Amino acid sequence: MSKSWKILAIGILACVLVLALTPYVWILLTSFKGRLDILSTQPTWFFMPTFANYPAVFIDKEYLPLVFNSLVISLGSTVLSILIGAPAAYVFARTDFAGKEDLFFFFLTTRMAPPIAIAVPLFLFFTTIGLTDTIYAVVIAHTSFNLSLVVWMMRGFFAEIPKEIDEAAMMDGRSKLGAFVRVIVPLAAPGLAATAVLCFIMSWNEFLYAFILVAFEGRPLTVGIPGLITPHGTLWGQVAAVAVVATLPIIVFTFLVQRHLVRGLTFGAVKG
Amino acid sequence: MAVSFKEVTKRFADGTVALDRLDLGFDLGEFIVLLGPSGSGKTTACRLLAGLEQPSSGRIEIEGRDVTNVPPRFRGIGMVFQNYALYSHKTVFENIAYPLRIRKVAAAEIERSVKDMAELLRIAHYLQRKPAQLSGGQAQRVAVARALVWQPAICLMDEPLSNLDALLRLHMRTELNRLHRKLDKTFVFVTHDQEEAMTLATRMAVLKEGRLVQFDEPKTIYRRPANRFVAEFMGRPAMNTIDGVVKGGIFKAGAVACAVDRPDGPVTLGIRPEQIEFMASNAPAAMTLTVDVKEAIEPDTLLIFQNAGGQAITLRTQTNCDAIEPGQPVSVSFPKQALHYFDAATGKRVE
Amino acid sequence: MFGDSSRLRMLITAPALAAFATLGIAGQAGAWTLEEAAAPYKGTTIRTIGEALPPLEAMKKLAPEFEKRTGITVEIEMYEASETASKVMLDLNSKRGRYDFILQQHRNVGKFVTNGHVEPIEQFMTSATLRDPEFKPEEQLYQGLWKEISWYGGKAYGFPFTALTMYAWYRSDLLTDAKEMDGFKAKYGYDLGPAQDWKQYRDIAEWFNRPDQGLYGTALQGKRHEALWYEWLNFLYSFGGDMLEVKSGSECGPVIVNSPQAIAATEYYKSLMAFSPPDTLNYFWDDVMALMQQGKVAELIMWNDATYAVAVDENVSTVVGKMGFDIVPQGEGGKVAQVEGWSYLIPTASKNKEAAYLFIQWMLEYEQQLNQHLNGGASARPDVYASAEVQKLPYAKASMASNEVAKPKPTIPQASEMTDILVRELSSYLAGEKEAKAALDESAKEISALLGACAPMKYPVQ
Amino acid sequence: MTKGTRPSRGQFLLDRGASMPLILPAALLVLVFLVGPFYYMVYTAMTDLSFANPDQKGVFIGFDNFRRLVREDAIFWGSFWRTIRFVLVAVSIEFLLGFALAWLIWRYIERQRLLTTLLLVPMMLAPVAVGLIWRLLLQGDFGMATHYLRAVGLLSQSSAVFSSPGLVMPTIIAIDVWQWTPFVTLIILAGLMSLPRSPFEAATMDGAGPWRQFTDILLPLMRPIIALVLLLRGIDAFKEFDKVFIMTGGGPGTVSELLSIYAYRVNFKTWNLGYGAAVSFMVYLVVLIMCSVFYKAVYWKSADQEARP
Repeated sequence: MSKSWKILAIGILACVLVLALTPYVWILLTSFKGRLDILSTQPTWFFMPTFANYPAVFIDKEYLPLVFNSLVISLGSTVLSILIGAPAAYVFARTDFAGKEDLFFFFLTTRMAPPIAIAVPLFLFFTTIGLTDTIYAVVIAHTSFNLSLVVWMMRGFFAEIPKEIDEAAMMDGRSKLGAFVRVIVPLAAPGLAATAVLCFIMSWNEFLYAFILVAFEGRPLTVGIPGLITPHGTLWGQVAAVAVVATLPIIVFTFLVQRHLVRGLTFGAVKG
Repeated sequence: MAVSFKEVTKRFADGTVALDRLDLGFDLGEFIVLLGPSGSGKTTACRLLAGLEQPSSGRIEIEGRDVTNVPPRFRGIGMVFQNYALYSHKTVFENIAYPLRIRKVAAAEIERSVKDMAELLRIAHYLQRKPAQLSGGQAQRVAVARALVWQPAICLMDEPLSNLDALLRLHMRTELNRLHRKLDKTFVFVTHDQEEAMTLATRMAVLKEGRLVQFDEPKTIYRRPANRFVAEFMGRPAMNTIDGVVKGGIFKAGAVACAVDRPDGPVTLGIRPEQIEFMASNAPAAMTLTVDVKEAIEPDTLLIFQNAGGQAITLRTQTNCDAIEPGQPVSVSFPKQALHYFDAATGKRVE
Repeated sequence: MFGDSSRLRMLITAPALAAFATLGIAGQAGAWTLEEAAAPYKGTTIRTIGEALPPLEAMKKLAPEFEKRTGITVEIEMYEASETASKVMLDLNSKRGRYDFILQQHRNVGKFVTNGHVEPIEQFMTSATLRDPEFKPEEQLYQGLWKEISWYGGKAYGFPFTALTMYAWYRSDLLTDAKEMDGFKAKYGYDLGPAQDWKQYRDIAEWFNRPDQGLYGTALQGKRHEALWYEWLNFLYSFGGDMLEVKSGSECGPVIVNSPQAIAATEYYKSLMAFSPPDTLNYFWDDVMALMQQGKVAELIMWNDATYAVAVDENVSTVVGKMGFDIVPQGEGGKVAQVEGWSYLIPTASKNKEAAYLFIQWMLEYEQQLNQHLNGGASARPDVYASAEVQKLPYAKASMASNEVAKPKPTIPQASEMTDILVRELSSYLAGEKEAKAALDESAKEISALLGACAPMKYPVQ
Repeated sequence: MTKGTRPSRGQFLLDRGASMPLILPAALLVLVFLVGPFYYMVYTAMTDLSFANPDQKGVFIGFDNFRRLVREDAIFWGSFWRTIRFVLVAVSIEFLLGFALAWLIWRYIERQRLLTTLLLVPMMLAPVAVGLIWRLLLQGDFGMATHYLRAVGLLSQSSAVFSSPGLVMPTIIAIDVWQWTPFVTLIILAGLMSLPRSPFEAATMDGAGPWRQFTDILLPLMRPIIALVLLLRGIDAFKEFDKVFIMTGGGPGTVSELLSIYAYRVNFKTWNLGYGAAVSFMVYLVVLIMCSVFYKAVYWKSADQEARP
């Protein structure tokens, strides 16, 4: 491989990176712009930053609790998805039983139904059992659609751990369940973290179920964003501020577990 | 009997029968080796004893207690796995201490037991390392230490040496022998390596296709193989078995002809390579065979003869064979006291 | 206000109104007070939902006063318009009764009433304990407006929350600029001024359309969005067209959306695209308002409730003091305007209907109405418009004039489906996918099929 | 000597038959909250249920909705084929571009972690936010992207992206490519990194050039992962909704009305739930067929092998 090819490759990748990130950088800049700077025909890259957008939306418009709501919903559904999904994934990774692969495929198909189709029936169902407008409803909804993701990813992570580790733990005095909880789960921790982060992101970014199932006071950030598009003008600065706040934690999380994230998604297709 | 398998059968979901009505019993303090080629059911027997698998039928008892359906952790058995199965996220110390921690042993006691065990297995220097930083031999010792640290009555080892290189294997073999003598525990050791089996076992069980073929002391198994399978399995190289016919006290098969104490009829003759003797060509018991291949494994030499009917006969000797070349005829004899006889149809040993 | 038809309906409903009035007077005997009426509901919480608009924000600021007097807590949920509609539909259809009253566009009333989702208001107005004798909607509200947006099938279901309307906005500074006036007269042969008819409107748009100077003649809300439909209605009505040939919004009748007038209006509407900025097919109200705030548009037709942010608020607008407002230009249909009413409605599933009624009644008092109006609402009380403060607003005149001539819109259950069809077809036409006639013919066909036997096509399509 | 004690019944449960209790909660949750509503949807699709029209109370009408949908609904078919085209074009471009980028990173970049993390940013943004970001960037008057597109002559001064019917779908595809190519890149990269060396060395010894090595060895080895990435992207692209809805609402006209947007309109604008369920079901059906074909053809086998080490 010659040096000049390498430089060319780095050049191309740098361009791609710039293209990939510019929109986000622009939103970041926009969140510090006043309305006139935002609406100026000539794109302004340098300007007098204003910090007014953040307090305007988070304090005056009372969007701060929405960050909290987003956190509660996402954390809740992530914990629940992992608690319920990981054991199932473990069974898929370890036990052979009739129709296993069909059941596995069935779990995957649950991702295929368009949310729009499920949303209204789900709303009516939750209303019947009296859970609409509570945070439980959306946590459960997010959990059920995240399950397929957990089962998919964690099956791979568990299959990677030799079966003998479970058995060693059992010989050392653990029960079957104990071996899973005390030994396998800690061993799969990086994969578990990556899966959890992806669940968190899915839930954090989700709009439709959150909109339909959660009450006004419990609505998360995504549901709050359209509220800034008003007949008297879209408050772009505030939209940008919300977008920035809504994405920063995700970027940080992603950075932390990036390697396992990609590995987890490719399990089953890639060996090792 | 400390441990006994009673009519134990294991049938897997796909229909394969891994163990077929196994009956086996042994005492505490023994070093039992389960020996057999792959697919013989030896590992299954070991896992059934561990409780990692449930038998399809039959009973397993430990000290008279039926443990057939008892989970592993209530059986008082330690186990060493072929791939060590160390907990990669824990230090060596924690790996070894783990069974004690589960049993809620006091911290000071854990410290002492782990130290002792590490001392015994010569891994005291590595206690703070992670498994990834250990060599194969070290990892193996950690696995053994973990299996033994909580003083189980029985310690199972499933082909524990097969992932080690040849030298280390020899070394570990000696270590295990030493350990067994010192700890006075029951060891159950699974291997397909007859040499390991011979050196370690107080008694060994030879399995074939899920059935117990012979269970006895190593020297008995070597000296009096219960059937043709055991005979062909044991020894390096394995025993020569020659199908032939006895007529008037003389066994004949191709170029082979020797005096036997057998009635007339077909029989399989067995003789260990090292027990074939060179003989002057004019001696009465001598037969002449043609050398096909010569293999020098100093200080020994293997001479492989091709007998009529395609059966090879191997001779092992310490005599200097420099002068012998392939294609050359050699005169040998089968001493009568070295001969084994097996039923031509069933392969069973006949006296 | 609605000509003969509304007078006719006045006659029909007069006896009912008289009955209300009588009962109201009867209840007056024991000096009614809000505190007393609200006493049984002290400590309850009533909840409502509406689009995040200035009048709702104003209501949110007023509510604590009511809470202080009655001990009834008012919770207000504010969403984006279509989010509001979805939330309300789900709540009503699940009959869970989260909302004690709702604020909805009048074209949804039919849908709610025919499905039994909202309570007739009569029961509360005839209750001596609830009805404030001072509250006389039959006198204090614009009768036509009230009936159009809060009644259905001869029954009242609520009261107007706000009556939005659209009128023409223009840059008075440009229209009075001497140089422009001279140039305009030289080219078009008449004096430059606020457009009175559609020819003038187009001439002005053409005259001021100077993209190289960052100024456009007009700005159309051409995105595939309800905004397009609302804007188009101004043209349709003014050209003498309509969607259905009916007297009131709650009736079903022949489809006339593909009448020659409608086609002419639609074609004229598209012709203005030439003087609208390049991205006009991506605009809805939000975008054109931003353009106005930056002084990039000479004239357009826009909502009254956006006026404050453009004509008054110097923090966000560069054209404060440079704006003029007038009723939309006249065509074959004469002076018309399209009014968009939001009503207070009480769901049948609500558990606190009485408390909700008390709050609505209180909100309709003069003080609250005035406050709301000054903060961007549009009251249904004529006396509010008479106040000096309201008169001072630059758009007061245009607003009132438009209210006077507002035309009814369909409020039948299928109204939103009709809108959806029209938005799609109009957008298709603007995008050049089909001709105006083809788009409107298709609309007529679909609307007729949607409404069934009561709505034959007056201008049949093959 | 530590002796085993006798297990109690509870302990017994912990040890035996533990797999069913472990999988049951997951299966139950999915059954109750996804499959239940799904069957309700399927049932609804066979009724005339409408939240708007009081005459449509949800009477069972068999397959009438489907018949109408398939036989008479030109808009449905328009959006159906538009969606198919969108999926094919967008996913192909994402795949080719993503593969090329992954290959470049694999060959030339040693320290990948920061790069790959930054590349993940577009796909991690909330779809709602992505739609709004691009609406802002491509706004015809003050959009930053519009400005630069005009400056370099890709867009005429007198036009804007979302107002030019011919440009709308290409733009939406470009944005989808922007958002999802990095995802393809990362997955392909993971695949490339896990490739064994020996087949390539063997091929070199056999005299295969770089191109032959690519087509004869690399591509076949990458087959499962290519299938996986096409499958995941295919499903998501077919369900694409938020971005397009916020950016264009399906317009101008119907040029960007994808199936999911049509389904949304029928369900949430006109509240024609019976018919809407039929539309939704068709979306599901197409995705399911797509998946089954892929899964059976490529993934199933390798998953089976994976499960039995």
